[in-house]
Amino acid sequence: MAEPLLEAVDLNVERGGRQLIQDFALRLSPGQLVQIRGSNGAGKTTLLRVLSGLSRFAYTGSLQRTQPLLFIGHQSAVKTLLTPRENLLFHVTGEDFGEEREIDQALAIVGLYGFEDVPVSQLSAGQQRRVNLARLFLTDRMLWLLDEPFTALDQAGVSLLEDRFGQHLSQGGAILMTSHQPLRTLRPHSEVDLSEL
Amino acid sequence: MAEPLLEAVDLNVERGGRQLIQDFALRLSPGQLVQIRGSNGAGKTTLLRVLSGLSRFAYTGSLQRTQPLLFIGHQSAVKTLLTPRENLLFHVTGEDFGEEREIDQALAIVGLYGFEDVPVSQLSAGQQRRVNLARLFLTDRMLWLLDEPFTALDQAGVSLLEDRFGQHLSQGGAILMTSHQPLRTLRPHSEVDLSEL
Amino acid sequence: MQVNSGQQAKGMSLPSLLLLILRRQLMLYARKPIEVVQPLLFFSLVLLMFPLGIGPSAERLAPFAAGALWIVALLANLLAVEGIFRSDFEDGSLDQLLLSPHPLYFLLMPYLFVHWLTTGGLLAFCSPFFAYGLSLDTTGIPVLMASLLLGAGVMTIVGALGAALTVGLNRGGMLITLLIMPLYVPILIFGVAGVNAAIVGQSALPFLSLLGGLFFAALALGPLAIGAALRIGADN
Amino acid sequence: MQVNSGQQAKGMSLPSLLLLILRRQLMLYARKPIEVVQPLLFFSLVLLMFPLGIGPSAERLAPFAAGALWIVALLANLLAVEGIFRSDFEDGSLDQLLLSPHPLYFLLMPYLFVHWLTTGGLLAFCSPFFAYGLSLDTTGIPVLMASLLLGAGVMTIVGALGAALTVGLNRGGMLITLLIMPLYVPILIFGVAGVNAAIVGQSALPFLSLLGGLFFAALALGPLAIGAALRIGADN
Amino acid sequence: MWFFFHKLGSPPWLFRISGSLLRWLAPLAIIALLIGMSWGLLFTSPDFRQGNSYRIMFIHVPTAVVALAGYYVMAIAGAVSLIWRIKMAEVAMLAAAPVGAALTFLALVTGSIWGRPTWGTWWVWDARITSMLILLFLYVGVIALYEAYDNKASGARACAVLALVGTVNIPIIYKSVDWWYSLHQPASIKFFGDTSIHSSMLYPLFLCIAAFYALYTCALLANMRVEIIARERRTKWVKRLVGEAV
Ligand code: HEM
Ligand SMILES: Nc1ncnc2c1ncn2[C@@H]1O[C@H](COP(=O)(O)OP(=O)(O)OP(=O)(O)O)[C@@H](O)[C@H]1O
Ligand SMILES: Nc1ncnc2c1ncn2[C@@H]1O[C@H](COP(=O)(O)OP(=O)(O)OP(=O)(O)O)[C@@H](O)[C@H]1O
Ligand SMILES: [Mg+2]
Ligand SMILES: [Mg+2]
Repeated sequence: MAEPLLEAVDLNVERGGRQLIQDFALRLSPGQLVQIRGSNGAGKTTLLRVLSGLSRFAYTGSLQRTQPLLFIGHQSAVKTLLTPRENLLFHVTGEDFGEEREIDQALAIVGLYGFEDVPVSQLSAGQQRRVNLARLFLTDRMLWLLDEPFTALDQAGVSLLEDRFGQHLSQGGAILMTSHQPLRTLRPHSEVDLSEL
Repeated sequence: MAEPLLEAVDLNVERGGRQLIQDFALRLSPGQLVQIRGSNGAGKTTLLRVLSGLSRFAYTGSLQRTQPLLFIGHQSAVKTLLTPRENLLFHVTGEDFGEEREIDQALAIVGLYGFEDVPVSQLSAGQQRRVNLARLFLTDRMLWLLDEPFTALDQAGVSLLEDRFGQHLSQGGAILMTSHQPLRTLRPHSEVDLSEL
Repeated sequence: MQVNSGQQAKGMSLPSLLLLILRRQLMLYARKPIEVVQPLLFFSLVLLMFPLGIGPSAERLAPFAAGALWIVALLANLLAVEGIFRSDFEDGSLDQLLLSPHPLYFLLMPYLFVHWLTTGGLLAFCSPFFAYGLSLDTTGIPVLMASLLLGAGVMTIVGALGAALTVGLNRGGMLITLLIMPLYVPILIFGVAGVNAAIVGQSALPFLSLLGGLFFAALALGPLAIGAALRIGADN
Repeated sequence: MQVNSGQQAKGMSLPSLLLLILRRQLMLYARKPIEVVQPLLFFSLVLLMFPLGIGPSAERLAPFAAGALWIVALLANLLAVEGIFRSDFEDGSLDQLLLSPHPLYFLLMPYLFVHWLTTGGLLAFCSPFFAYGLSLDTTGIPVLMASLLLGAGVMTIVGALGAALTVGLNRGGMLITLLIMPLYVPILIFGVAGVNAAIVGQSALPFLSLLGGLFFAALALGPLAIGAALRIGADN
Repeated sequence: MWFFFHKLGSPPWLFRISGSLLRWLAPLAIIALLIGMSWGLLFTSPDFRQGNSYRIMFIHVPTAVVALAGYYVMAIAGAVSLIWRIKMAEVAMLAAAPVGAALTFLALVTGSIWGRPTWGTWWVWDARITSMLILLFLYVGVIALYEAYDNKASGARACAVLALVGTVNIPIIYKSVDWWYSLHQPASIKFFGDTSIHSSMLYPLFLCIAAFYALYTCALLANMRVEIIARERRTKWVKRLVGEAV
């Protein structure tokens, strides 16, 4: 079987003096979607930030990533002073989003056609979120870590995203995501419930 | 029938040069729950802000409110520097939340028992949201305008909130809310779909 | 399940609400004990730059003492005032404030007061020490304190208006703010001129009364303008 | 449905990414007219204070001009540096930056450069006018500009470190001042000394080379410390 | 060597050792101080220029000297904690900050008290005074930064970075300030000038300095012990310790 994109062995995470995650192990291979569930405050975001490498000091255990990953967190990482197009043109992640043409295409896919040049501060909550999600249609990263990707999205937006997830998996990508509502069309390869840990 | 808590007649709202809402009429009486639906960018938030009186210049039409209302928007209106208890003690809305005892009770109800004195910046997204929602268990306002109250909440949180809604309606309150996922237990008195307008 | 008694209540009285907001602002300002002394350290640090830049000897420092203290007041004001409504706007608290049934004019007072207190007010109260360190002629100190207190008041209101105009990140507001900022100039000039007058033995009264006039005018009209600006910002 | 070709791509080369971030920072800066004007306004406002303090006569102003200009440059830097990473932290862009596969050391350069350009650079280029206003001996002006450019570079890097250390705690400029001001001291001293040396006809080279040394040392090591501080802040 | 480092890294060991160290160092410090003070204050002749006011030197000078050394203790501890990830070094750094700040403050106060009779003013922008003031700000900066963090682990790391940067800068600051002062040849008073301290004052002064070093060490260790207990409160050995105590 293909070597995993992400591997964690006996991970222990402590936050604010509380042991959130104990002896956690995960092996994420190409084509796999793993969904993390758990009540508010269970530790999903913390876990994702540890696995992504953003949180370097909060954990003990071994962690392996073979390549740069894509992380989308609670904050939309969108600059409200810029327009959607500018936000995708002038990103800081180092992905190659290609030319303006591709970017406009992606914006059209996420339903922002006609809003390319409107300052993001004048977009609705969901639209702001979509600006960020357009990145999923442009990125070349294979490993995705998504924290509540469906927040503020309407029904259409959710299924659009799920379709994209399916395509990404079929292209050999891997997804680790948290969500409070169950997926509609996709079946996760495995589920992790942090409340039980 | 009881005189309405909120009444709007041929409301027209324009935003960023686009006519979002046309000849909109609404009559919200005690005990009624009205749900506003619509795709991202349809104008739900805009409508709520107009009806609440926060947006004074964006609309034409007649609007009547008989008493101060409670509004919860996309932002959680919580100060991350303060603790949950302080957030409810030192609020700016002018509601009477009563003593520290009641506030701690409310925090316990929304599942923040033990977090009363933790700075909100150290709470999870859903927990921060819950701090704000604790207000619903303390307020004396009858008319509630809620914009996506379920965001970032886990399943348990959603049903807790729905129970509270039911109780509020039975006490003669009225609720106007937006939500992307349909309600579970409650049946809205009527639904407004802005996409169709 | 509801904690309070369910029946219609009338909310909170204005005075108690003001007290609440006052405590809130103070707490947000100094969450931890050490943050109470931070402004004092800030003042002394900025003032330290003057001997280092101009020279240690009294006769070099003295003429700048008044100006230096006023510059610190201005700096403290500019550093803090931009954020006076920012976080409340970003986290939605501002909406809640605007929805309160009480008149906005009064609700803004705690905001302004705390900002004034932690910039000019505090500086004025410890200005004698700083004045000593900068070897300002002692005859100037009372005038210095008075002018700082009044001037900081005007600066607070002017700055808050600018902050309110820009809070919704709308361009128009920013441009208007650029028109407002020059209002700082007369304040500083009157303040420093007053102190110098007192030192050379002339009466500082005209300058102080000018500042006083500005202050009360600002206090009477400023909050109205600020409130209007905030409503516009919230609508944007 | 995916717009790009699906196959494994290797992302963007470091130089083009740096260019991208540079344009981004410049654009964000340009979208806020306030930020463009505030340092200059502050500069001129504060320089107004000095003639007030000691009277407009040239021979009295001249000896203090260098010190005055330098103090103001320092304060203007202080005023601006607090926000260098703030918004990126709050909207999550900072996380994205930290996750980029390229070395953080280089990714920080555009941030530092734009800040340097918009504070020190800007002030250096306008300083001749202000110097003239303070009747600084013209022989000092080239040295003034050079020292401001170098000094602003060091101040930018030191200030950015302070901003990075405090990015996680949404706190205003007071704490940052306390952290970085002591480190500004040598810069101020060398800068002023250099200009004064030039005026009295001595060589300013030793001072400029001292500033240059500080600058390159800061440039070599500073970004490492800033990067480390940002990672700590992001983990908070 | 590594073994020793490892030991240093272990809280219980450090706690025990520091305890026994304190047990004899503290009395020693007190005694040395008492001797030095009484010697300096009672058995030395008045200064020909300053009369008796100079006697405050026996507090002022030691505090000033030790405060300076204290910053390096703090900074080096911070560096070690960053480089070798030794938690106890972190503890030492955090414990050193308030002690050093207090000493610096004392030096400033005693100095300005001394200044009143000596030059008839409480404050002068002398080189040493100025750099002492800056040192105080550096100390308070570390304390304030740590206090500002809710997440203490991150706060400690941030302080270590700051302290490290501080070490690099302290010599530069001192040199620059000294030399800024010499540039401006001060008009009025001469300070720390050719007043050669008479040896009869020198010996008690050295004794006082030694005593203050000892006191500093005691305060540092005591502070560290508090921090260690606070950090390790959930561990078995602390619980056992408390059990014994109760
Ligand atoms: C770097 C920190 C300092 C050190 C190492 C230090 C050390 C000393 C020493 C060794 C003396 C005796 C020298 C002599 O009598 O010639 C002295 C005297 C004195 N110090 Fe300090 N001191 C420091 C900071 C201060 C500060 C901060 C002040 C005042 C705020 C101060 C005020 C004085 C005064 C007034 C004297 C007597 C001067 C005289 O005898 O003419 N010193 N100090
Ligand atoms: N400040 C503003 N200025 C101008 N136009 C705006 C502003 N805010 C929103 N709009 C526009 O108004 C429309 C409706 O926005 P609104 O936030 O009401 O949508 P929404 O129904 O709440 O969407 P969502 O489900 O994403 O919250 C959007 O198309 C948006 O572009
Ligand atoms: N910066 C922090 N410092 C200390 N403790 C924190 C911090 N952030 C979160 N925590 C604690 O860690 C726990 C998990 O937080 P986390 O954000 O991972 O929860 P979550 O599973 O993402 O919840 P949600 O579904 O609400 O997003 C919470 O109990 C919170 O109190
Ligand atoms: Mg989360
Ligand atoms: Mg909305």
